[in-house]
Amino acid sequence: MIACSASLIASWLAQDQASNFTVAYVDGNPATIVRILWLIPAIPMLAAGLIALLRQPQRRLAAGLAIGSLAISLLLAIGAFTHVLSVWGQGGAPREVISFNWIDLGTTHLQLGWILDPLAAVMLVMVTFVGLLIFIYSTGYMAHDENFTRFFCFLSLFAGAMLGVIIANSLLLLFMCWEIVGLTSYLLIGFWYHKPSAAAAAKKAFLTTRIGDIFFLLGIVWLFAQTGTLLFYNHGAGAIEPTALAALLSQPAALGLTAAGAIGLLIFAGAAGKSGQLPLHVWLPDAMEGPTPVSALIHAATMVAAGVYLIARVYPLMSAGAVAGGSTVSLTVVAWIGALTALFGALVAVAQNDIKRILAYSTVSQLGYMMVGLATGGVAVGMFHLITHAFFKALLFLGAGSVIHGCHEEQDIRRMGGLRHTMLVTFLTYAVGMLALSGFPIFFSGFWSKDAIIGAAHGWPVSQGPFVLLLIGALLTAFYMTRQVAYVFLGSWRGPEHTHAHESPRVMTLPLSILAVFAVGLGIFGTPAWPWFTSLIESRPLTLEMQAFSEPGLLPLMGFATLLVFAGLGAGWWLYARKAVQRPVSAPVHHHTQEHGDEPQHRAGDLVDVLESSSPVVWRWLANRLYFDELYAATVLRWYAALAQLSDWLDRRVWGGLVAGVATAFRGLGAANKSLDSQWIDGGFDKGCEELVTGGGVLAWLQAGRAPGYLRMLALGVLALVGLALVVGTMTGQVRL
Amino acid sequence: MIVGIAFLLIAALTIAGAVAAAVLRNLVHCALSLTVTFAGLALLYLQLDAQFAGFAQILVYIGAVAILVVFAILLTRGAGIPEYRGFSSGWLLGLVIAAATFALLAWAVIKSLPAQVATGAAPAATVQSIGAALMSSYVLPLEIVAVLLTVALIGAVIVAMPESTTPQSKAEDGGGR
Amino acid sequence: MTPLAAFLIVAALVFAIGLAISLTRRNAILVLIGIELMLNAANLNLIAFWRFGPHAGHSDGLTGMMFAIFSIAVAAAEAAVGLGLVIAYHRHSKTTDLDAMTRMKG
Amino acid sequence: MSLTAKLDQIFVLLQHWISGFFPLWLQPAVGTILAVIAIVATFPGIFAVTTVLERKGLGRMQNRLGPNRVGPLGLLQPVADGIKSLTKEDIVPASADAVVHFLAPVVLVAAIFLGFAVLPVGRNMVLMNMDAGLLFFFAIGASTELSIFMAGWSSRNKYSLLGAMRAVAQMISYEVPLLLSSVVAVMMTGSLSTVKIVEAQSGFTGIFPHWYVFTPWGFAGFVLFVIAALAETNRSPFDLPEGESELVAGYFTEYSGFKFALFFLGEYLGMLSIAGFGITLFLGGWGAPFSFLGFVPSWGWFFVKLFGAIAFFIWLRGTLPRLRQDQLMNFAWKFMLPMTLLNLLVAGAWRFLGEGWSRWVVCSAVLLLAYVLLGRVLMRKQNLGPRSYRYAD
Repeated sequence: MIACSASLIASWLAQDQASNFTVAYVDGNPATIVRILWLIPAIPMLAAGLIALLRQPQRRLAAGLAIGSLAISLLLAIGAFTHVLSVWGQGGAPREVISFNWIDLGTTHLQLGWILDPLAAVMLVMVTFVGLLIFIYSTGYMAHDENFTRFFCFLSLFAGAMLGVIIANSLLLLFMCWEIVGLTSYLLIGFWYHKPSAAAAAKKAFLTTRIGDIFFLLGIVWLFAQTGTLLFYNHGAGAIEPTALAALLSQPAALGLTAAGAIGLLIFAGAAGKSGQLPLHVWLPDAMEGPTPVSALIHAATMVAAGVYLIARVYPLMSAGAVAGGSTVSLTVVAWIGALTALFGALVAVAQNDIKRILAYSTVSQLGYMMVGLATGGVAVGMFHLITHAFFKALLFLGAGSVIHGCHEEQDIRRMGGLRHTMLVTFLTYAVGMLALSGFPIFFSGFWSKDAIIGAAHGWPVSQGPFVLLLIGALLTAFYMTRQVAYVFLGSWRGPEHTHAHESPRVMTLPLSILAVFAVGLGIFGTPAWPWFTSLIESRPLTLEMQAFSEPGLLPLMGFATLLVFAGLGAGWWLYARKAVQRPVSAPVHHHTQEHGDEPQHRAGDLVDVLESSSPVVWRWLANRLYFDELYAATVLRWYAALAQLSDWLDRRVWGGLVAGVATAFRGLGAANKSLDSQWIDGGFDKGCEELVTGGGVLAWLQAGRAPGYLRMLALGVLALVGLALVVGTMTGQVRL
Repeated sequence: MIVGIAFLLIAALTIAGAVAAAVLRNLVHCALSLTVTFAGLALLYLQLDAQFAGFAQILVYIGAVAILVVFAILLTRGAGIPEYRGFSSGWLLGLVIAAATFALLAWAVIKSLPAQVATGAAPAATVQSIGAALMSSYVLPLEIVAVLLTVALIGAVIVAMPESTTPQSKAEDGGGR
Repeated sequence: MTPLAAFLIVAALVFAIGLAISLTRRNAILVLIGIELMLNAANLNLIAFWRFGPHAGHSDGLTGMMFAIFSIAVAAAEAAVGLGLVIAYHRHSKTTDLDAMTRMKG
Repeated sequence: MSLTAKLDQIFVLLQHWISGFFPLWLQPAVGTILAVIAIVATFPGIFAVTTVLERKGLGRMQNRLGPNRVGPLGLLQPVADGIKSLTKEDIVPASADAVVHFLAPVVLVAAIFLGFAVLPVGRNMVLMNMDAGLLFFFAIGASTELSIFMAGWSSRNKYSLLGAMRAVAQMISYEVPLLLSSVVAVMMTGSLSTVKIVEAQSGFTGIFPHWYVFTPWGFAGFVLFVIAALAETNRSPFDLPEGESELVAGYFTEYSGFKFALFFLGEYLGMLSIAGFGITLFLGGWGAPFSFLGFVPSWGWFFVKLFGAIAFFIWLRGTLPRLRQDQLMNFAWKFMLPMTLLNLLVAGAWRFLGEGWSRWVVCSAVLLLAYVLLGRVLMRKQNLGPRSYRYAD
């Protein structure tokens, strides 16, 4: 073999082969930054590979590799961002793609490629920056874990894959990286695999997202079948550029959908799976079993945002054929599901007691906001909330991690309290994050982004339903965040007496502070007066007009939203903070609340929530997440189990039984025969009986699990098939004998 | 004429080797006669102007597969005294099936082919052209075969290795589950 | 030049013998040997048809040869894995006798 | 044609002259037969010379005279040996597998003789100028392993079997680097035909020839090839298979008389053929070492180089101690294989870096670096201190 392949290499080198790597540029040749854009995902992946080779003791090296690689990526991303800014500053529409043939199968070329446009640039900077902070933070958080290097290997791999998703210009490349991201998410949720709950959560996350991804893949294949390319933009020949879209619109699919609509819905199913939209949201809260930095990075800031980013990326496809002021089917679906998710998440978050679980549900709800923003207000609105949310939700999660770290791995907010004394930095930064999340007016970024979404939903021509849902969601958001903060930081320490909380190390608090600054500061980029972000994304010239505020309906809406926020904060304060939540009389036995989905059942000395005492029924429903898991367990899982049982039964009883039955029948026949003729007719029948007995023996022996028997049957079958083929062929004249 | 005689000799050699492999009792003898068959087939390839394939056949089968078989025989204690019963129970059926297969194939061949197919000039199958084809139009199969060989190599090693159940590996298994 | 039919007949004979080996012998290694023989017969067919085929002489007339080469490679892999399996089985229950391999009896 | 050219082509002319006596349709066959006869006559002759050379050389290295009785300076020693081995009784162990025991040496020698068929010993002096000549040589070389196994297995002797197993394992694992190291020459020539490879090296810059050994990849390939060749022919320091101190004589322990002589012949012929191929691949085959020495006939150059190689082999045998089995395998898989693979890449880089001094620097640097690193890795924590003899002193 070696000789063959070697000589093949030889003869290949001998006659100069032109490689079929064709680079297609959109305009002239792109800037160097665009050419080396692939380095941004490549470097962290390389780092992951290197870290995988390290041994456990080499912690510093591992962390150094991961952080260093991501820092380089961050620099490159900033370079790309400035490039985009400069192009935009010159009034151009910055969109540069590089694509190359990946596989040539006959005439069909599978093309991959990467793209640099405002959308990608902004996401790149956000992911690399937040990721870098979280990497630094995790060096402190995971310091005492014995699988330190493995953790950073997975983290870097995730970062690389996520950046790949961002810069992908080909739906295929995007899908590949998308799957790697899913894999790393699985690995990291199950990072502490010795915890059964963690293993189960990892499996759940993987399978649930798989459901979405199957539809996504279908969509991809369909799109390829329709347009013949998977590139997004390919100077006019891309899959989501006008020519292809026109073709897709003219193509009718089932249920009165156009092909564009159907594909859009399929892709949205994938997005819903990744970013926890309503039917497929179940995995996200359980994902909190992973280490907290993971929850912050993957399940709050970046990965779950990938779904939103995907919708934003294929927005032209989703909105294809929308009449002016109208909406398309897919966008309507997105809007409604997003709104429902937003409300659902907010509702459930009210009744959770696990600090990370509350944040998880708030993430679900915020993702719903983003979807609505995309569907009703266009790319910019949704993306702006994505960016701001990434910062303050990462901040909140890291704060929660710091709290958990400080409270000795305690996650139940009922056993915390009074931490504002002991963990001051965490408290302040957490408060900033909480205000930003609940949309405290003017000063916090959350206000502007969320307000933009609400405004867009208000202006949505199709229906006012999402608008109302979002408003209720906003109210609830403010409420549950206040509740959480009151539980955790206000009041007095309710943990076991002998313990006391302590502030986390500097390496953990520093990222918190930086994130807090951004959680506040980002707001100014998205004010209606100075819509910097929007005009960047849509690459329109930027103008500062103050009269934007005075346009009809804007200020009243803002005021109303603000009112709701204040109402939520006030209610929370009234219920939980007005008189501090006190330690229950009997001291709680200190054990972890890791097994998931068990908040409602009480353990000795857990204090009863105010709402719970007031309206237990509603509380139970909320605390059990509206029994979604139970519903799935009762329906889907049970069907699967039944199916498996059925096939097993068939295999054991029917087929096996058949053979055994025949065999025994023959045996019995033979035996009867034998006895009969032993009494009646002398040995004339002996032969026949023996034949029958051996026949029964043969039939039983067929199933005896012996290879030669199987081989013979196999050969017989092949023989029969060949003969059949010959005969039929001769009859039909395809084989001339 | 000479070619015809050569062909007959080679074919006889090949068939003889195969038959010997089928009937001999001693496993090593079977393996050795198998290599005779391989060599005969390689010669047939050469007669069909398929130099590269012929040499590849020798290199792979005689150089690697035969050695592998012999090693396997020695490792499974098969090399000692010949087995008392070399044929599996109900071998007759197998023989019948084989004979039927041959009859069917031969019948099809003889019936379907004119005795003399017009033989064109020997196709240009220089190593150069083969390499070029492999690297241009057959590159995907080549890659796949490369992957397959790697996988087979690793897989064979792992399968044939004695299982080592250290606590470490145990822990890993637990993790995987 | 030898007629195509002759090669085909030889191939058929080798195939049949290989089949006979793998159907009648008891030793697992011999069964693998038989399978190898069958693969070789197939290769011979491929090359014979390549030689006599209509494409002979063209630049793209390499298909049969290619098939043969690839199947040689695949056969090598198959032999390696199969023998590895046999050895592993022999380690577990000290036999390579197919008639004795009745673990799978349902 | 000129005298030098005549001298160069003298054997070819001779062949044509003799075959001229035969009818036209027989001439090619006769020519081939003549060439075969020439090969079968020449190389065993060289073998005979080699044996006496080796014994004398080793003797000199070990401060003794070596054979010096038979004929002048003991030069007729091989004749005496030949007669002795022919007249000796041919013993076959009672329990041995007679047929295989007889076939083994025959197969070995036949296969090795086949190998010479594609060896160009001079301009226009090759038996078969095959398009896939090198592949042919390696295929044949691969088939010798089987004969060695036959010898070891058939003679029902644990020493023989162990020796055969060692030999086969060693040959298989060193065949890989042997192939890969010779592939670089193929890559550069763009052909597997030995004749083409030699012709590709026949040019000169100034007075220096274009031998592949004078390039970084060529040099590395040559060194690797020589090491692998030593192992492939079971020469010292890789002569474990017949390590007399451990296994009496390896796989031909049970052989005597003429069969033993055949094995002996086979070993040396294998050495000659592989040396010849090393020369063909890297040392410019029958090319002259300097442009102004072109008048010497090409076959002369080939045989000069061949004897040089033989002398080198003898020298090594007299110098180096024997390896241990594990060292052997480690060396094969942990050093030779990576180096050869890297050498392939370097050769490719050399081809595509284009003319100029840069490729010299790059390729040499890469190879040196890999050599140093791999050497480190190989040498790590295997204490190669002075041996401690448990039972001596």
